[in-house]
Formats: sequence, C-alpha cells, structure tokens
Amino acid sequence: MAAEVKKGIDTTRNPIPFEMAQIPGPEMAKCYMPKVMGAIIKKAKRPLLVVGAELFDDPIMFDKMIEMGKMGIPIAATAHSVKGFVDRGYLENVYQIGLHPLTNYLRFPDWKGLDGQGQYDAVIFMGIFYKFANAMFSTLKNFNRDIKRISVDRYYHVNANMTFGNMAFTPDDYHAAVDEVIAAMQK
Amino acid sequence: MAAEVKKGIDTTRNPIPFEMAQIPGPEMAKCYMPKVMGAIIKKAKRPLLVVGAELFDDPIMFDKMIEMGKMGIPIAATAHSVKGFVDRGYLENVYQIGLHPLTNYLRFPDWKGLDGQGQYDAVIFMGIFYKFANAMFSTLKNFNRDIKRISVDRYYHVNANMTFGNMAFTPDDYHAAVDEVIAAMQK
Amino acid sequence: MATREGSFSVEDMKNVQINIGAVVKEADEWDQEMGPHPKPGVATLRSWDHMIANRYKIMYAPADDTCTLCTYGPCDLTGNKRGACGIDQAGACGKIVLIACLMGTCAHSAHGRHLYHWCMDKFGDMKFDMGDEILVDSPLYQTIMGTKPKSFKDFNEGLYYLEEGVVQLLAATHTGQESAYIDFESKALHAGMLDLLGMEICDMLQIVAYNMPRGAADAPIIEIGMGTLDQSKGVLIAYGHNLAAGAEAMIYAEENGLWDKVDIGGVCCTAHDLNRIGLGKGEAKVPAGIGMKPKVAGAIGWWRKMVRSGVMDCVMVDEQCVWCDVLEDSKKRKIPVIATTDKIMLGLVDRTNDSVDAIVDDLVSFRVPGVAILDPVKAGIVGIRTAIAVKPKRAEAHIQNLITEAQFQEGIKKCTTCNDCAFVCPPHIRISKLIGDAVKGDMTTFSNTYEICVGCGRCEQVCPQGINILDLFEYANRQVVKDQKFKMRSGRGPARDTEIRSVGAPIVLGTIPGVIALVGCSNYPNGTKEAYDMAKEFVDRGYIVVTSGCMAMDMSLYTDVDGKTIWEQYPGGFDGRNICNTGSCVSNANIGDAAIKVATIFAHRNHRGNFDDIADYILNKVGACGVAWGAYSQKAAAIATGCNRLGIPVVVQPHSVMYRRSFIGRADKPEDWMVIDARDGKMQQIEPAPEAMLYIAETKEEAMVEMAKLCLRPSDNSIGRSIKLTHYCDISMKYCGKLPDDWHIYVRDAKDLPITYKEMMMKELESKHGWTIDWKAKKILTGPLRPADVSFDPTNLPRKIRTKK
Amino acid sequence: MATREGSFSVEDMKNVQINIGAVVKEADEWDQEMGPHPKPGVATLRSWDHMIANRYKIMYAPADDTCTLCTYGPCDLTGNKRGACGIDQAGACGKIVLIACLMGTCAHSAHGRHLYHWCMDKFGDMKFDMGDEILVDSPLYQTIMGTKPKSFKDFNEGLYYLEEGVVQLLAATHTGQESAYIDFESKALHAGMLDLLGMEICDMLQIVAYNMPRGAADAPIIEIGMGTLDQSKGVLIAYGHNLAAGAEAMIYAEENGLWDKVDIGGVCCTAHDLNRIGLGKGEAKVPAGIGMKPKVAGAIGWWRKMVRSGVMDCVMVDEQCVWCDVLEDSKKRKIPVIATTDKIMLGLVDRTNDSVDAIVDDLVSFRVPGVAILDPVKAGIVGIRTAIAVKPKRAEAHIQNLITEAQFQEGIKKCTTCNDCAFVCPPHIRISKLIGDAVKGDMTTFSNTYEICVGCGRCEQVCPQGINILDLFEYANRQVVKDQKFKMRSGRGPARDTEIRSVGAPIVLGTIPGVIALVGCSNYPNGTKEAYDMAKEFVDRGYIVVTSGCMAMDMSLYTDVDGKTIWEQYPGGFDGRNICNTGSCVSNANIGDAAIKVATIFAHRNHRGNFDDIADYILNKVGACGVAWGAYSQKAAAIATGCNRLGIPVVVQPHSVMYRRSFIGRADKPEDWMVIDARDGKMQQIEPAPEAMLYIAETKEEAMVEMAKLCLRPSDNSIGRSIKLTHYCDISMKYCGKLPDDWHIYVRDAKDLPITYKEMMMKELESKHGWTIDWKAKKILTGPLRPADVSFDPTNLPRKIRTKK
Ligand code: SF4
Ligand code: SF4
Ligand code: SF4
Ligand code: SF4
Ligand code: SF4
Ligand code: SF4
Ligand code: SF4
Ligand code: SF4
Repeated sequence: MAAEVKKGIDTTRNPIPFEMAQIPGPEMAKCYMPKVMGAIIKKAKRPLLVVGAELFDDPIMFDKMIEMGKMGIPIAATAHSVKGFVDRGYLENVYQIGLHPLTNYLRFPDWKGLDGQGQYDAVIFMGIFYKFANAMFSTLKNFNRDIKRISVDRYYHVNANMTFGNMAFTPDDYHAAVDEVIAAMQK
Repeated sequence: MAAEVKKGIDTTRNPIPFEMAQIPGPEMAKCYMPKVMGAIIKKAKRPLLVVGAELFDDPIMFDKMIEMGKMGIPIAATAHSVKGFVDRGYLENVYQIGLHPLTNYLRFPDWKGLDGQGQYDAVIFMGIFYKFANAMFSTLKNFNRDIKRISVDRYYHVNANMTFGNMAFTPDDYHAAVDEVIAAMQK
Repeated sequence: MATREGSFSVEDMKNVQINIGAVVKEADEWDQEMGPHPKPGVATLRSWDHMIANRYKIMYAPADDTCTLCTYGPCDLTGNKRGACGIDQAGACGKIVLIACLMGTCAHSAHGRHLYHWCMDKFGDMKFDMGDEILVDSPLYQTIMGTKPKSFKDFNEGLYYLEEGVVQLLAATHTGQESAYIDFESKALHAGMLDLLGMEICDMLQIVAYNMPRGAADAPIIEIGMGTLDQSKGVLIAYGHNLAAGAEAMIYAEENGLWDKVDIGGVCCTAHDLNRIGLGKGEAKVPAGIGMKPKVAGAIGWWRKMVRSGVMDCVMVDEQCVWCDVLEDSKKRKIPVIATTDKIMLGLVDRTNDSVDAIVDDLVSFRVPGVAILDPVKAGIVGIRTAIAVKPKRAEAHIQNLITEAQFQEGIKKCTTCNDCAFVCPPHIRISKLIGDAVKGDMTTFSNTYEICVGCGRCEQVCPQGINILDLFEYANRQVVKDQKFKMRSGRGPARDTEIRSVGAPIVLGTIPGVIALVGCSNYPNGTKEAYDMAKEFVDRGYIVVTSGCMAMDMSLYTDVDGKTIWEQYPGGFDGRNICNTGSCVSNANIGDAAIKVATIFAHRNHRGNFDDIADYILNKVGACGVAWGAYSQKAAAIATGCNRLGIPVVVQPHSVMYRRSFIGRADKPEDWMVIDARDGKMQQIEPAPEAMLYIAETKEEAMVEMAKLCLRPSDNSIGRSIKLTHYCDISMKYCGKLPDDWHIYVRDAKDLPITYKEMMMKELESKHGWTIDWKAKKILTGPLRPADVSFDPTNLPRKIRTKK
Repeated sequence: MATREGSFSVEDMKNVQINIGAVVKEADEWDQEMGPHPKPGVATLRSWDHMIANRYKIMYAPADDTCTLCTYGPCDLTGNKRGACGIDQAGACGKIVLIACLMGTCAHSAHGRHLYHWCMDKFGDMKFDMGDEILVDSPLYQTIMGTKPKSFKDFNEGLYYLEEGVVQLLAATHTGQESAYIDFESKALHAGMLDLLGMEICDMLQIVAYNMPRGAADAPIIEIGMGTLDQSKGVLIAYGHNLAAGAEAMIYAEENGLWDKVDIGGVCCTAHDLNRIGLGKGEAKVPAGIGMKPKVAGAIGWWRKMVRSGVMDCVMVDEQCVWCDVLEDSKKRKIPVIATTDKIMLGLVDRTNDSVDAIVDDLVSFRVPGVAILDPVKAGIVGIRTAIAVKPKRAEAHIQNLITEAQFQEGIKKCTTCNDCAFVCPPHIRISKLIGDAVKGDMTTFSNTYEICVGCGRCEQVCPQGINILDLFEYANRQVVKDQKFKMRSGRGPARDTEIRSVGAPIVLGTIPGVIALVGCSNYPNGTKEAYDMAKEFVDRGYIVVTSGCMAMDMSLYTDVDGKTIWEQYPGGFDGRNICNTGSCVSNANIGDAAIKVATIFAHRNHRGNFDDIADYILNKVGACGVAWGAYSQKAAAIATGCNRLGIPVVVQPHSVMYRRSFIGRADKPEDWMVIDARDGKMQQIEPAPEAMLYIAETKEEAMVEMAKLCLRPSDNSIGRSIKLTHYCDISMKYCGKLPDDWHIYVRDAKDLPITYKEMMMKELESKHGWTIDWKAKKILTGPLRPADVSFDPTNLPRKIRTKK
C-alpha cells in the first residue's frame, strides 16, 4: 500500500457505475488520476464543493473536506451533513442547502450562487447517495453543460465529466487518493 | 498501409456503436484482434456464418465469405444475399433463410440446425443492416446465452460478445482484417 | 351497468337525464344471433391469443437491457434476469409492447372520440349510412360489440367500451401487475383489436359526416407533391390526422371565395381526409366536391424537407404524427403556427376565446410565433386569413427561405469528414461522401439520396462544424421540389359488398393469390421508392393491393416509362390487378373489415359478437398479408397487432425491431401445426401456413418473397396453391436467383406445383427429398405432409366441430 | 353525448335500453351554483398548471439519455438534443412522466372500475351513504365532476369521465404528438387529478359496500406481523389491492365456521381493506365485525422475506403491487397460487368455469402450481379450501421451507467477497461484510440490516457463487420473524366534517402547524424504521399526521420504550397530536378530500366544479405536506402529481429521482413569488411559501426539516408563523445542529419569531441581514419582504378579486 501511495493511487480502474445498471447513453464519464483532478479543480474559477450525508459513514472525510474549504472552495452541505461541520466547528464558507434545490439553481445560468457572486463553473460532488448524485449530475449533463461535473467520491460516477473508478471497497486507497487531490490543489 | 497489414490491423479501436445511441446496458461487446477472432471461430464446434444483403454494397466480401464457406463453415444467406452466391456459383453449404426466422430458431436449444445436425455454438454475423443485426444479437444475448455472438462486420457491434471496432470508413483496413481472420482460421 | 328490459314509468323522475342506450334486441332488424363474445373483456379472448402465441412464438429483441420504470430501477435484466419487482426481461419487453400498442390505440381512439364530439356538435346526430353498396357497414364494430350502430350517437357505446378497456390494459403495466410475457401479449392483442375498432369508428364517422367516397373504385385523381402548391397564393399547410380544423379552413375559403388567394396543402393523414371531403354520394352537409380543392403536400417523411423548401406560409397542426420541432422550425422561418387540438399544444398560449382579428394580427405581425385555438371553426378562419395576410409580410421581412450558392459552397467546405453524422443517420447515408462529391462538383449523390434521407435532422445536431445538412439537400434538389407534381387517387373508402362477393371465392380458394395491404410511414430502410416497387410488384401479379396513409402518398411520387403513377396505371377496385387507396391511416380498419366481410358475406359466417370465430376463419382461409413498410409509429404497432389477432400476418421493415416483439412460427416443429378438421373434429397436420404472424424482413426483396409466402393458407385448393407457389417461387427467382429452400413443404399434390417449374420440381422432390413419384401418371405417391383435400375445413376452435368426436 | 332536459314520450321505443343518466339539476338538493369547470377537459385547467409550472420550475433528471420508443430510435438526446421526431430531452422526460402518471392513474381507476362492476353485481345499486358525520361525502368527485353521487351507479359517470380522459392523455404520448414539456406536465397534472378522483371512487365504493369505518377515530386495533400468522392453521395470504376475492374467502370462512382451521393474512393494501370490512356503522351487507378476523401479514417490502420464512400455505393474488416472481417463488416452495383478476394472470390456466373440487384437487396435489379464477366467490372458496387442505400435504411433501445451520454455514463459506452483489443492492448493503461477520460468528450485522434490505432479490441473481442471500437473511432473523407481532389501527376512513370544523381555523391560521400525510411503499433509503421515526417526530410536535398503505404498516413494527406502537401511543383522530390510518392506498384520496373540506366546510368556498379555486385556496392557506417516503410505484407518482395540482406540496425520497421530474421554486427570484391580494387585486410579494411542490430529500433528516418548512403558507397569522418557524428551526437544530440559513426570509414581524430563539434572531437580523430593530419596542422596523397582515387574502386567480382593480 505504502509503495502505491508514493507512485500515486490508480483511480482510473473499475469504471463501472456503482449501481451497475446506471448506463445512461453514449456519453459516460472518464476516470482521472488524483493529480489531474486536483489540478483541474484548482484551475476552476468558481468551484463549489457539494457534500452529502454519506460522510457520516466515513467521518474522516469531513476533515478532508474542511481542508478543501480552507483552501477557499465554498462548501454546499446537503441533507443534514452540515451537522458534521457544526460538530467540527467549521462553518466559515459552509452553506446548508438541499441537493435538489441546489441542482435546480445550478441549471440556470442566471443564478448568482450561494454567495451572490455568480454561477459556478465546476461542482465537485462527494458523499452523496449514489442514485441521487447520479440523477442530479444527469440534470446538469442534459440541461446545463457549462458547469464541469466532477466527482471525487469513492464511486465511478457515470454522469460526471470526471470521476474516479470504483474504490468503494478499498477505503485506504480512496482516502489516499483524496489526499493526493488535496495535495495537487495545494501545489 | 502495407506495413500495417503486416503487423496486423488494429481492430480494437473505435468501440462506438455504429448507431451511436445503441447503448443497451451494462454488458457490451469487447473488441478483438483478427487473429484471436479467427482462432476462436476455428475452435467453434458448430459455427454458422450469417451474411446479409449489405454484401452487395461491397461485393468482394462475397468472395471472402465463400472462402470461409469452403473451410466448412455453413453459411446462412439472409435477405436476398443468396443471389450473390448464386451469381458466383457457390451454393455448397449455403442456406437461404431470413435473419428473423433464423434467430428465432437459434434461441431455442432444441433446434436441429439448418442441416439437422444440431444447434450451433457460435454465430458470425456479417453484412447485415446494423440495427437489425444488433436486435437479433440482443435476442440471443438475452434469451440464449449458449451461443457465442461474433461479428466480423465493419462495425462495432455492441450486442455481440466479440466484434471489431468501427471500420466503416476504412474499407481497406477492414478487408485486410477479414483476410487476417480467414488466415487465422486456416492455420 | 345494471339494466332491465321492458317498459317503465317516467313519473316521479324529476331532474334526470335520460340516455337512450344501446338497442337490446333487434331480431327483426338483424337476423344474426348474438355470438358468444360481445364486448369481450381483457381475458375473454385469451385462449385465442394463447393459441396464436403457442404457434407463433413470441420473440423479443430487447432495445434496452435495463429497466428504469420505477424507483427501484435501473434494473439490469440482461440475460432474462429479473428486476427488483420480479419481472424478467421477457416480461419487461412484453410490458413495453403493451404500452406501445396502447399509445397507438389511444392515438386512434382519442381521435375518434374527438371527432365524435365534434361531429355531434357540428352536424348533430346523423344517420349512419354507408350507402346501398355497403350494407355490412361496420364489420369490426359488429364483430366486437355485437351491435349495429344506426346513427352517430350509437358509436358512443363503442367509444366507452374502448376507453374502459384501455384503462384496464394500461393498469396492467403498472410495476407489480401483470408479469407473464404471454399475458402481456394477450393484452397487447386485445389493445390491437380495440385499435381496429377505434380506427373504424373514426373513419366511419368522418366518411358519413363529411360525405366522403363510400367504396368508390373510381374516386377522383388528385394532385400531390410540393410542386403542386401554388406559390403565388398564401399557402396554408394542414398537418396531422384530424380533419376538423382543416375542413373548416376549406369551408371558409369556399364560402368566401378565397381559393384564388390561398392554397391548402395537407401533410400526413389530414391530407387524405381533406381530399375526400364532399366527394361521396351520401347526405351532404358539406359543400359538394370541395375535396378536389386542396393539394396533398406530402407524407410525413417529407416534412422537414418541405419546411426548408420555402413552400409554406402558415401551418395548422392538429394531432398525431406532427414532428415535435414544428414550432422551432417554423419560427426560424417566420411561418406562423396554429395548434388546433389539446393533444398538441406546443406550449402556445390558448387563444380560443380571443377574436379572430386580434389573433391574426398577432400572427401576421410575428408578435407571437404561434397560437393555440381549440375551436376548429375559429382555427380554420385564422388559418386562411393568416396564410393570405402573412405571405406579403413574410416577403417584406426578407426571410431567407433558401440558401444561396455561396452558402452552399461555404457549408460543404466546412466538412472535416469526421463522420459523426454517419453514426446517427437512420438510413446510414454517408453524408461526408455526398459533400466530398459536391466539393468536386458532382451533385448526383446529393440527388440520389434525397429520397433515402428520412429528414430526421439528427445529422445537423451532431455536426461539430454546424453544417445545416438538410439545407444542403434542399439546395441540391431545388428543381426536384419544383417538379414534384404527381397524381394520386383520392381515398376510396371500404370495399363494397359487391366487390367482396366477387372476390370472396377466388381469395379463399387462392385463385386471387392474395390481398396485400401496404401501410406505413416514412422510415423506409432504403428510400420512398420501395413503396412504389412493392406495390407495383404485387398489383402487377394480380394480387389485390390496398394502401393508405403515407405509404399511399409516397408511392405516388414515381411513374412508369409513360410517366404514369401507379394510380394511373391500375384501376382502384377491390380486385386483383387493382390498387385501392382506402384513405387516411384510420382507414386501415378497412383491411380488417374486408377480411371480416369475406367471412360473413362470402362464407356466411356469423360475425356478431364472434371475434375469434371470424379470426379463425381468416387465419385459415383468407390469404391476406399486411405490410408495414417504413412504419415508425406506435399506431403501426397497434394496427399490426390488431391484424394479428384477426388472423392476418404482417411483414415489417428492419427498423421495426424497435417494436421489440415479433410472432414467428417454427416450421421444424410439426406439433405446432396441428389444426382441427371441423368436419369431424380430427386433428390434422398442416404445412406451416401462414408461417409467421409478425415477420421482420431485412430488405424489400426479402419482404416480397415473404409476402407471397404469407398468403398461403391451409384451405387453398390446388389451383390456388399452384398460383400462390408460382408467385412465391417467381419472386424468389427474380430477387434471389433461386427457388426458396422450403417450397416443397407446401406441396400436397402434383396439382399444387407451379406449372412453370413442375417437371423440375418433381425431379427434385424425388432426388432431394426422397418423395416417390408415379412418373407416368405424373402423380406424387408419397412425400407430402398431407393430401390435398378440397373440402378440408381447418379450424383452431373446438366449438366449430360439426359432428361430435 | 347530446342530451335534452325535460320530459319525453317512451312510446314508439321498442327494444331500447333506457339508462337513467346523471342528475341534470338539483338546485333543491345542493345549494351550490355550478362552478366554472365541471368535468374539466385536458386543456381546461391548463392555465392553473402553467401558473404552478412557472413558479415551481419543472426540473428533469433524465434516467436515460436515449429514447427507444419508435422505429427511428434509439435517439441520443444527451444535452437536450432532439430525436428524429423532433422531441428534445425535456419533452421526452415529460412524456415518460405523463406515461408513468397514467400508469398510476389507471391502476387506481381500473381497480375502481372493477369494484364498480363487482359491487353492482354482488350488492346491487346501494345508496351512497357515508353517515351523518360525513355530509361532504365525495369532495373530489364534487369538485371535479360538479355533481354529487347518490348511489353506486352515479359513479359510472365519474368512471367514464376518467376513462375518456386517460385515453386522451395517453394519445398525447404517441410519437409526434405533444412536444412541449410544459404541456406534458400540464397533462400529467391532469392525470394526477384524475387519479385522485379514481382513488376516491374506489375507496368510497368499498367503504359503503363493505361497511367499513367512516371516519372512526377509534377504529379498532388489529394484529400485524409475520409472527401473528397461526402456523397451526392453513395460512392463506391475500396479496394485492382488490379486496373482492379476499373478502369472499373471509365470508366463506365465516359462514362455514372455518376460522379455527384457517388464518388469512393480508399483504399490501388488501390487508388494510380486509381488516376494515364490516367494522363500520352503515348498511350491513357483510357480516359485522368480520374485519377483526384476518391478520395483516405485512407491507410489500416484506414479501420475499415472508415467502422465505415459510409462514404461508396458499397465496391468492389480486391486482397491483404484486411482485412478478410470485409464481416462481411459490412454486419452488409448493405454495399454490390463485390469480383472481385479469390484470395479473401470470400465464396460468383460466379455471373460472371449472368446479371448485377439481381446482382444489389439482392445487393440493401440486399438479399445477397455480390457477386463474376470475370469479371472486369461487376464488375465495378455492383459496380457503386449498389453504386448509394443502397444509398437511405440504408437510408430507417434505418441502424444505427453511435452511439449516449447515446450509447457512455452507452458504457463507462460498462468498469470495467479489462484491458483485453490492453493485446491485438498492440500499447499498455491503453483503460481503455481513457474510464476513457471520463467518466470524457475528450475526448482528445480518440482523441490523434485515429491515434495511428491501427484499429485491437482485443480489441473489448476480452472485457468481449462487449464494441465496435472502435465505441467509431469513436464517439470521428467524426469531425476529417469530416475534414480529405488533398492533396497528385499522383504517378509519376519511376525516369527519366535525373534525374539519374544529381543525379548519387552526390549520389555516397556522396554530396547528400542519397536516403531514405519510404515504409510500417499501423502497426506503435506509430501512422501514424511517417510517416510524418521521411519523413520531411530527405527531409528537402536534401536527396532524395521516398515513396509509404500506407506510402505515411499516411504522407499526416499532415500539416506544413501553412497548407501544405509534397507534397505541396516540389517538386516531384528524387532529393535532393524533395519527390517522386512513386505510389502503386508494384512501390517499382522503388527503385531498380533507384539504378540500377545509376550504368548503371551514371557509365556505364553493367547490362544485371549481377545482382551481379550491386548489388556489389550499396552496395559499392550507399548510399540508405530503410525503411519499419509500414510494416505488407509478401510483405514488400519480398521487403526488394530483396533490400538486391541488396545491399540496410533496416530499419524496432520493430513489424517487427515477420519477425524473420535480417541481421546485427559485427563492432567489422575487418575481416568481407574486400573488394577487383578493381584497383589492393588487400584486403582493410573498415569501417563498411553500417553496417547492415536489421536493427530493436525500435523508429522512433533510425530509423532516423540509416538511416543516413546506407547511408554511402566506396566510399564516403571526402566532401560526411563529409556531411553524419554531418547528422548522427546532428540527434543523436537532438534526443539522444549526438554524437553517433561510429562516429570516419567513419573518414579517417580530411576532412571527419563534419564542425560544427570539432574542438571538433579532440580533442576527440586525447584524447579519441589516434589518433595523426598535430594541425598546422589540419591533422590526425595516427588513421584511412584506408586513404581516392578518386579513391578507392571497390568490393566484384573477377571478377571485373582490373589488375590481
Ligand atoms: S419496474 Fe421492475 S424492473 Fe423496472 S425498474 Fe422497477 S423494479 Fe426494476
Ligand atoms: S436528416 Fe437525412 S441525412 Fe440527416 S441523419 Fe436524418 S436521414 Fe440522415
Ligand atoms: S458531422 Fe459535419 S463535419 Fe463531420 S462528416 Fe458530417 S457533415 Fe462533415
Ligand atoms: S402513415 Fe404513419 S406517419 Fe403517415 S399519417 Fe399514418 S401513422 Fe402518421
Ligand atoms: S420517439 Fe422520437 S426520440 Fe424516441 S426513438 Fe422515436 S424518434 Fe427518437
Ligand atoms: S435483496 Fe436485500 S440485500 Fe439483496 S440486493 Fe435487494 S436489498 Fe440488497
Ligand atoms: S456476489 Fe456472492 S460471492 Fe460475491 S460478494 Fe456477494 S455474496 Fe459474496
Ligand atoms: S404503499 Fe405502495 S406497495 Fe404498498 S400497496 Fe400502496 S402502492 Fe402498493
């Protein structure tokens, strides 16, 4: 494992939708390596990190998300995930909003964003119930293609533009991959 | 081109259904190199070559099919493609039958074959209108999985088990690839 | 509903509405006893359906391996796995088939229901009178309902029956309801039967209300083609299936003497129907002869080509088969759109209650791209007035209807030969090749493929260079559009009783080799000319050829060496070597009607409430074959399925795999081909005839071979069988270069053999198939499945046995 | 139909059937004038729908990027591209939504139609009498149809209206018909409204025919759970939604004194309905009290667990929500199956016309795995006799109902941790982890996930090792099954007029914080306990909580520390801190009914033929919120859509994304939140309340926060607003650890503030939102969107303006 971490986790394997039958059509997500993912997130002008309630199942992820938040990326905490941030005392740029209304806002070019500063150009999903995240990605994929759809979740997210392969059963690798993303963002 | 032919045509590129929106579900065909394809056809105990009317658009293919027929593989000539064989004076092991009734027979394990000798274990499709071939592959894929579904057509055939990638726009490569298949069968 | 016969008192009944319901008994008017199945329910005819399904194997070609119908989904059903609800892939396919058939059934029935309300409003309750030559005037209605409609309002019972049935059937598609694919198919067959009924009601209503031809073999010859639209007038296009608003436009133009200012062109079935109005000999509540005034602009496949050809000024859409981007396409070209039914509202503002002046003003000044007007009278007036007034405004507005030479050149230069377009083109046109040729100055490939292009517009949407490919086609075919002026016979309506009387015996005995019904839309595998080729082949061979809808229009666009269309080449009777245009798509009911009439008029079968008996007769004795070539629609799926329940096999084109289900027999299983001999109840092995119920053909050539074959029936006498086999073999020889592999299994006797091949065939029977022949007597001694037996009376219904076993 | 009022002569009318139709006028019986929209057509209420859709944005989440509905397909619609027919992705989604809603509508309506025929047959035309305490006895019928049904046969008009409407709507889904997504949604809303009507007809019919409780707050407490089925008797399971055959089985058991030999367990809605029979105070044509005899086996999510638990001897299925592998699953375990309606035939032989003896003999000797019997009386008798007779036979046959310890061990050992199963498990259970723990001897994870498993069986189908995972679950939870014995209140029926009178003002003013209707099936994101948790949270807070169907059953399986189920903890009235089980899923009509009754009984609004007015009242003034948690079915989609048209917002669970469409507002666009003040016609800005019409929540915690929020209404007075905001904020504090970000936009006045947070909030309003506060007077000076105004009369209908502008 340690060796692997050094040369980088291969996040491009197992491009199988975590719900296997989710095969939407000819356009399906590509898998990327953590470094590329990190660099692309870094390059985004108005990124938004969208995190869901699955983080409670793997609480260390809250800390990683807070790390990202501290780099200045605003966080939309969906469902009741904001509780995780409250518990950790980090609410700096954290907004409490349902994924459904959030996605609705995202699909309109004229939305001004959670901070009133304008529409986002990239959303990064994480910790959201697979089917729900998949569907909301589908909304954006079909109805607002100006926003880059990124998943840094442990699943292959077929309706994203950029995703990892499935890492649902290799949590250590997954955590290491997220760390690599964060590291790449810090560069 | 000549060089390429020597080291073998890469038939595994462009795995995009020739009718792009034909994305049936989680199980989709793999692309194979001509030599592998040839070897697998050769290994089949009861193969059946199924050829359609698109051969009239590329008549040289009739000759290649006859080559295969001469190696002992029976040929089901669908639609009015049998005319091509009549014109070339080859009717040895050629049967005139519609693809629809043929597929219907193929899906029943108790069918005795065109020669009464028993059900086939592999079908090789070629020269059939894409959507129709695709659908008949789908019938077999879903309702008789004992028969291997092989396409040696110029299209990526998503519902086959084994197929080439798309070579619809590179006829020379395609012809060379079919020749390689035939060569591999002769080995 | 609980009902009681007899008299009653109306006293003490205040404030009640009395409906005069169905006639309970009418022994004096109708000499037929009620059959066993009036108003059959969902499961009433199930054993008939299961009989069909046991012989004609239900075969699925799933278009999706997954199901996404409920919140458990998506479920992966690949390999006939079950989803969370427990349904397997076959069941899931059956469900989609049922839904598709119901969509088709509803399209026709809802059309019928709308016409019912509209005709009652406009004309009142008219007598249902099909004229002296059509006494069996509603064969499907009578067979299914067990009653005879006497006036419009009687059709209400049929519509209610239909509507109740549809709701029962659609309910069964809910997740966790029906699960067995065979029962989904039984229900689909029921839906198909309801569809036939719905179409018949629809067509009968409009024939009577609008005084259309009632079985007129000499229905007039009318004009068809984009070139027939007079560009010096305002051109109003009536597009869809429901004549109401289009008819009002015609009446308004007629009454106000506006024909010199406006030309009306019909697209799709509305075209057929507008061109039938007032051409009949019945009660005339509409201006006589008015149906000669509009033009048939063309079939649905031409729609996007029409829009781009700049021939229209205003579009009035009604219902069904109206391409969904009609508003966007028209808007771009400043062609005002009027939506006239609640089935297609296009998101437009409902202006039904506004004044004509205000609406016309908004449209001709382009303040709104379109309006919805749900009153046909108002819609018709607005349509005519807008078409006339907008023409000069459109000219003033400098709309670029057509691209220039420079734009064409610019367009073709942009092509990178990426072939993205080829991956989405239904007929697989190699567009980059066309463009490449044009770059080299050769426009012929563009012209040659104009008719092959189905006008779907998918290529334009995926072209990364933004090339408007349909505009290129238009440019390259500008002269073709101008020259598109042809002749078509106006829809003649159903077969007359006298016609049935004269062809009944020849059909049943086989001396008329078959009845071929060609229906379909625009999704031809290889261009519209296939419509002409197939019709020509069979009418020329002496078959009775019937056609309707878009297929009838498309085949009109080709001529023989003398410049004659098929309508000018052959007469329009219901007879061999004739070709009938029965009318719009709802007139497809006439195919079933004609088959029923053979049973009831020629063979004196009781059809009243007796569906399965009639279907059994048709299956065994009436050599009819439907062909849905180019069909895209769920209506076509419903029609084919209805024909199947009625015992009529259907051949479909390769795109029809999207319907997912076919019915096809296994010729190798003798046990599937056993029938009862009604004379004594003994089981009798028969040859596999007809071999399939729903057959998918890869090419028109294969289709034609199969059509001939599917006209074979167990009841053919030897002369008939010989004639039928002759055509089967001839067509195979013509297109396949050889005899079919299975001709011999249809031979029961030397007399069955085609005369031209007789000698050769007898030799082959001996040498290849091991039959024994008495060469002196030219007789077959052993070999055939069964002997020829002229009085053999095949049936699949035990109740038809005449002497008890 | 053309009708004339007045008298007429019946002379000269031979052989006609006279139907007594609808009552034309009844001014003397009903003091309401007819409203503007009796029997609204497809487009009649379109402007209301467009108002909804303009405020609550139609949002799609396509489940498929391609369309495969016609022969042009598949078409790639990714990125809102258009298919060959011209439809875009949004339109294609709208079409699927409409189809799904129609499937739901038809499931209920076809059920109603069947019950109509059956009740007329069995009971004759009974007086429609809901008792003295329910005088507004058919609110939806009256609102939609504009008439009052007086006896069963009057419902026929409603059914015909429904059926005609369904056919019109389904027609619009045909390729090339409707294309604008907003019009598909208007049609879906129409379908949803028809669904409410269909459910009401269905439930009203059965309540009267089977003498069920009519709004009984004290409906009896009955037994629920697999453990309640007495294994010493033959156990007959009645599975589905249509009580007809199950009721006959009960009556047969009762009349023949067989209850000591047979136990009847209901699954799904049939369970609710069987347990309501004869418990009412109306005309008694069924044995009194008989509804206490059967047990509620459980909700649909338990089905496959039940089958595997070995508790049943014979299964009788009727219609709807019956898993499609019922026959295969039962066959394997030698449990005879009886199909009793034509909607679910399972491919079984139709034995309706055979003798009971012959059928029972075939079943108990296992010669056939099942039969179809379409006569409920015969089906009921066969069911009882088979259950009793087959029990010993099944024992003799040594069927292995349950796996052994050894088999369990063998099973778990086979697991390779490939996790294929995890990729298909809807609630994402890590099955390999459960097995791994069991290998280590720890069964707790198997137990903890038993209720989370939705019993879909997908895991078993993909396991390459062929491990029967549901069998493992059964083994690990054997004691749980035995102990599954709980109490549920029997379905009470609709809210009584007196109940409405007493809660009307508190609801409209907000002092009862809301009406929460919990409905749904079995597809809970995180197990059945969520049903209990959500109900408990709101009933405890003083909301009126209403539930039905499977949700009502599932919440019965949990108890408080005293061992009491929710039914034992709270009374069953339609009041705050009460919880009502209205009955089976068709009783969901009662939710709409209750809302209408608030408008008509409390607020004296005319509801007759006045749907949009009533919906407008509800949207603006009745703080009700539906929750379809765990819902899988198209019926749920239809119900939610019907509620939406009636102005009731609905929260759904995350799997509901499969419904594809939601309605959700944009709080950031003030122009979307303008209403008319009916007092003077002026436009008034309001806070976004309710904020959404169809809201998808990710977790039950989010759902609960949203439910509280969706009970907010513009008409809340300050006390009410303060109470509602208290709960909204409290729930957010409880589950999210903080106040919601948007609480301030709902504050119009200091009196609106929750008392507990008042001080803190006022500070925040000042510091964070820049409002100005008069700290001495504790008043807000500037900041709110609008002032609190107790007589504000919000409406979206211009016709409601009292004084002209
Ligand atoms: S209907 Fe059945 S197969 Fe389709 S998604 Fe729902 S559970 Fe799966
Ligand atoms: S519009 Fe014509 S050329 Fe373009 S994809 Fe369709 S059929 Fe092919
Ligand atoms: S998609 Fe456009 S650029 Fe590509 S080949 Fe077709 S026409 Fe040329
Ligand atoms: S033939 Fe097809 S496209 Fe033409 S009108 Fe009939 S159903 Fe519509
Ligand atoms: S219905 Fe329209 S989008 Fe769907 S397959 Fe047919 S043409 Fe394509
Ligand atoms: S049956 Fe239970 S464990 Fe298996 S896939 Fe379904 S929900 Fe998961
Ligand atoms: S699919 Fe079977 S073998 Fe694989 S992890 Fe699941 S239970 Fe174990
Ligand atoms: S709650 Fe759902 S599963 Fe249960 S009976 Fe109602 S619709 Fe069926």
